[in-house]
Amino acid sequence: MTIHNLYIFDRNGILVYYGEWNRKKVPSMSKEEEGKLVYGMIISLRGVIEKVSPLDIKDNSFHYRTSKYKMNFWESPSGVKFVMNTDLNSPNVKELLRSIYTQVYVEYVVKNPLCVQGEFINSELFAQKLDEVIKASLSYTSRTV
Amino acid sequence: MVKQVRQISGVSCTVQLSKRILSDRIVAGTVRIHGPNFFWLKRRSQLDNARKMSRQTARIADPKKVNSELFTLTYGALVSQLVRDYESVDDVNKHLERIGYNIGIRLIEDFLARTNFPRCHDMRDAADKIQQAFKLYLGLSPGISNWSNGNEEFSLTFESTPFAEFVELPDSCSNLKYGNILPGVVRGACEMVQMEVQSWIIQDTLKGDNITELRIRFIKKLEDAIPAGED
Amino acid sequence: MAVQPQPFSGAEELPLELLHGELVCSEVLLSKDKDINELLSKLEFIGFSTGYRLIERLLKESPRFKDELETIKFICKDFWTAIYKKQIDNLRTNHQGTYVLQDNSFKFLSRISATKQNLEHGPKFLAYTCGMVRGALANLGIASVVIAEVTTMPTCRFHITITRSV
Amino acid sequence: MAVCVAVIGKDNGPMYFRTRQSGVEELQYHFIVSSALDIIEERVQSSGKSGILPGGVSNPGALEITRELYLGALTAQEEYKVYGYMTNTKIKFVIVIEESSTPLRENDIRTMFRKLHGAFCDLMSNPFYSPGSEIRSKRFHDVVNSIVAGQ
Repeated sequence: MTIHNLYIFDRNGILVYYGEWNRKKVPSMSKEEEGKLVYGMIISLRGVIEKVSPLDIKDNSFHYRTSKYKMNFWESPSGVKFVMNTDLNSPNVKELLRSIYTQVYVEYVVKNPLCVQGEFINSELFAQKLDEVIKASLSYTSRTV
Repeated sequence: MVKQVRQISGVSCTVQLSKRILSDRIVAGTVRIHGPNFFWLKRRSQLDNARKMSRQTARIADPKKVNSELFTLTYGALVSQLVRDYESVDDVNKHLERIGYNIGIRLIEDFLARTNFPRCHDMRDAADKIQQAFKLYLGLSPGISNWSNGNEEFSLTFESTPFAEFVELPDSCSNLKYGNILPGVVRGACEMVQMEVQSWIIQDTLKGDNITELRIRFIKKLEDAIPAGED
Repeated sequence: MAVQPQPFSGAEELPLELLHGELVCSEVLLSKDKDINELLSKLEFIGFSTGYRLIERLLKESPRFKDELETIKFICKDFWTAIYKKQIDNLRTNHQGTYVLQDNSFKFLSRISATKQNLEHGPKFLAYTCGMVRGALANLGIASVVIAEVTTMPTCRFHITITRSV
Repeated sequence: MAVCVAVIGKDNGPMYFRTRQSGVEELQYHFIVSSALDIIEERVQSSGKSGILPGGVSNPGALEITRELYLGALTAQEEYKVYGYMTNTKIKFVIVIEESSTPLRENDIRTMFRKLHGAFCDLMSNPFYSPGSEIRSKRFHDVVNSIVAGQ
């Protein structure tokens, strides 16, 4: 499995973190613009998904796939949104995104008094812990898949 | 010394005089009453035993209780600091609520991460979860009561004001809402799960009421932020 | 899937951690001219008052201390464990009234990056605890000066200098 | 029966003084308490470093008196007994017991002190109480009342 990149948006739709691990194409726009584009897309997409859904179930996660990559979305009940791009071989990363929220975001952003809500997460410790979780998930899957 | 004091009579001067005697002691040093031999013998043996017992160290009885006491004392020190810092008690009340709000918006994330609860679907559900949160973080079990007709307003009731079990308000602080951090926490936490609520204290054991009652009213559901450039 | 869920614990510790974060980082204790030294002294005093009152409760059932060293050891072990759920990692003394307590993973620094920029914030995160130690000792009859330094986060050292022991 | 309850601060000044009856006899209790302080000081000093003494006569059991907060009976006269207690923070409690037809047991005295100490800890935990100042708390007063009333 390959994880390309990860966007984290706060409940107001502001891009508060971006990380990449294996992104091959250099983006043609700034991080902010790209963030707005991604956020706009997932919100619209979710709106459509809910409207056309044949089931009366609201889910806080979905993914779509192209022939080359997969975009995964998971939202915490508090409205923090995680968007992760992976390759097509990747299993469902919903649980991974959830554990990034519970073990990294809550522990090193929410409980860090220096991190202010709505501001970009400027913490090396957070980045480091996030990297550990991502890497752990990769080695785990490469052994089992 | 005994005789000296006993010679003085009359109630009005006695207390003051005695106080002076007691505090003079610091200056005067100690006065030995017993015979010196008895005293030294006893002291020596005590010292000897104290050496033997030196490995026996102090122990703190209940670490879990220490958590809540530590919070209670720190909060108390903060409130009395704010009372000194701000001229108006109303300002102190506002600051306490604000501190609570800031704590609430962080606390709720931990609560959601821990419990894996989804968003609340109505106020009944919210009341139940707020009650669970009190149990989890503070070891308190507030009651839920006084629902309004439309189920949009309810009360949390406490036997006494949380964090205030040792507090006796001075007369100068009769308008102080000592526990005002709580409505702030509730407001902050609810806002993070898309519920705008109003919360305030309507009964307070510190003010002589039988219970402490926190009122919570649903205002509106908050919607997700719409991306720029869309309807 | 990939990550083993961590067992959650210590919910009862979180309210104090968040309250402390508020005191340190919000503006509630800041004076109008945002004087950092005044903030530090207020944090220290809140700690002092807390430590002074807390030690009264903690030692309600305990036998009397033998001497100063035993008191400091109590601070390093039981007092620290009660508050931070761990002991002080290293205690050194010159036997002339100076003690250095080292905590290798100080709780209030454990969520913060070890960047140079954050090192400036260090004193704010230590002031409350300095005050707490000074307050506890003061009530036990040991007047002291407590200062702290951060070397690399989350390691920090508390220097206790006894000024007068009863 | 307890006829006098006193709390004496670190500086040996009284923080709280309660006698069963006010009036002329109050002065007498002030004096009794004041003398009791000397004995308390003697008993607890040997547990500190300052009490280094020559020789080594040993008397097992005496230690209890020093390291324990409860100091036991300090003096005994025909009409009353004086008991002492010192907290780790050097606050002294003195209770004067009037000899009566039903003598109090040691355990009853300990219970009184434990109750008093508990009330004192709670008082100290009130953020609006300034440590060392005169005790005016109603709650504390109520506890002392219950001790004096023998409840």
